[in-house]
Amino acid sequence: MNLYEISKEPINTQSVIDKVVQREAGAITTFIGTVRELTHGKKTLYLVYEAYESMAVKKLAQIGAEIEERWQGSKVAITHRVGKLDITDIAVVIAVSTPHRADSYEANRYAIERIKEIVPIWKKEHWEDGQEWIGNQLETVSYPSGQPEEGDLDE
Amino acid sequence: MNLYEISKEPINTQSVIDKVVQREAGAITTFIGTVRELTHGKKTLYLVYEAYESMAVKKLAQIGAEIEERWQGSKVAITHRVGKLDITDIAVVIAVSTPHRADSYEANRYAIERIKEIVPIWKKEHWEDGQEWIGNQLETVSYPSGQPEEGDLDE
Amino acid sequence: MNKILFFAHLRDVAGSESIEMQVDGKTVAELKEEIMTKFGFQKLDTVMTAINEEFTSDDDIIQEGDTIAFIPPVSGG
Amino acid sequence: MNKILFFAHLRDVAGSESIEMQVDGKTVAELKEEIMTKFGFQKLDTVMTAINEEFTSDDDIIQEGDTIAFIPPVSGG
Repeated sequence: MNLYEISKEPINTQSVIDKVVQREAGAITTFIGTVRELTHGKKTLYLVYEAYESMAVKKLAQIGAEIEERWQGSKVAITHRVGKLDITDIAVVIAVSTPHRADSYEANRYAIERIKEIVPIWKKEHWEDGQEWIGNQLETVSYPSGQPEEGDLDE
Repeated sequence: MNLYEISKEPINTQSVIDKVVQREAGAITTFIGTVRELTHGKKTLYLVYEAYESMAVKKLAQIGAEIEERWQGSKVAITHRVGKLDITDIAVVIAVSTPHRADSYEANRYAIERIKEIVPIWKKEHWEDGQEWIGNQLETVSYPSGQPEEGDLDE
Repeated sequence: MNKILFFAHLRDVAGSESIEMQVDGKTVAELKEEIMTKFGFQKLDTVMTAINEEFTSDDDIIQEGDTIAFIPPVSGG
Repeated sequence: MNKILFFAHLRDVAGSESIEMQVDGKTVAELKEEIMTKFGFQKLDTVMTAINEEFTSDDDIIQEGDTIAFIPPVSGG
């Protein structure tokens, strides 16, 4: 069973949840990232996600390891989709189980923020009047050290 | 489709999630409360949940309305199980969709805290050496006004 | 007539899920007092009450036909 | 020999997913410079690099056989 996956097929949320079930856990949180129709009032037709797959899987595993170290007794599974996604399709599912519920929310939130920092996956937005890789042209993010640092959050 | 349910049968997580899918949402969080084997080092054999069903459904709906007022564009569905539950069985599933992810985590967390305040559901723990309704004997919580107040959280 | 509902440990002590009593005109506090005596509940300080599925306060007056529920501290979730 | 990978808009501009080049002994910064000239990338300030699937810094030296990836700001999730 692979806890960290990049998937070309639609993600089955339940199968991600099943990976983190444990007798010691009282709480499982999931985050399901879906394709939203409107961003800043602009209508998205569909998205395409691309990944540096082998590295992305490693980085997802690193995030899981960070969580399991920081939140004791936690268990993590993450699957990220690649390819063409329509509105309401699932881009990512993060499941985290912990003994107590507060940890479960915090750890899950940490995972999505870290994905947006260090996992080599890109999305291309397709609108009626064009298309663009997100995260490049705006160039609001810069990495002078050549790599992301603690606190480089894409909010 | 009932967004707020008390269920005598095992909860299908996916069916709760399906109720909150919306084109305007970019994030869906779920909280799945499961029966944990150990609480304060004591081994639970199983739990029994009992509800004042008609009122519990109303109070779940109230929580949903509170969330939809406070977090714009959110949609909520909650199912709580009653009856006998074994270790790792699901007691409650809360699904919340929102346009943006931060709201989705916060609103979901709010829901579980409110459930623990105002929804008439009780659990009876069964151990090897006895059984007890939780929330009564300890009497650490008291409601002088006859009803829960803002901030009466069962952490 | 009024219906009075018990849950969780109160149900165990009362030995019944519900009883019928004529209590209209009484306050919730008065009913609590009466119920404590009748069933030997030790303490109802931590117990909430609902009239017709809505939380109520001790000085609310019970009407004919109301259903009153005694609600111990909840432990769902 | 070394393999160099491009992603997202860099792939579009380069017109290729990957190229083979002999760049061992060079620093990542030197490779960046060379690649910018070769492919006409306007700016690589915001682009991270990875050697063998691990983030690296501009002054790291490339070894024979290393795979180097140019990684634009990510936008997964």
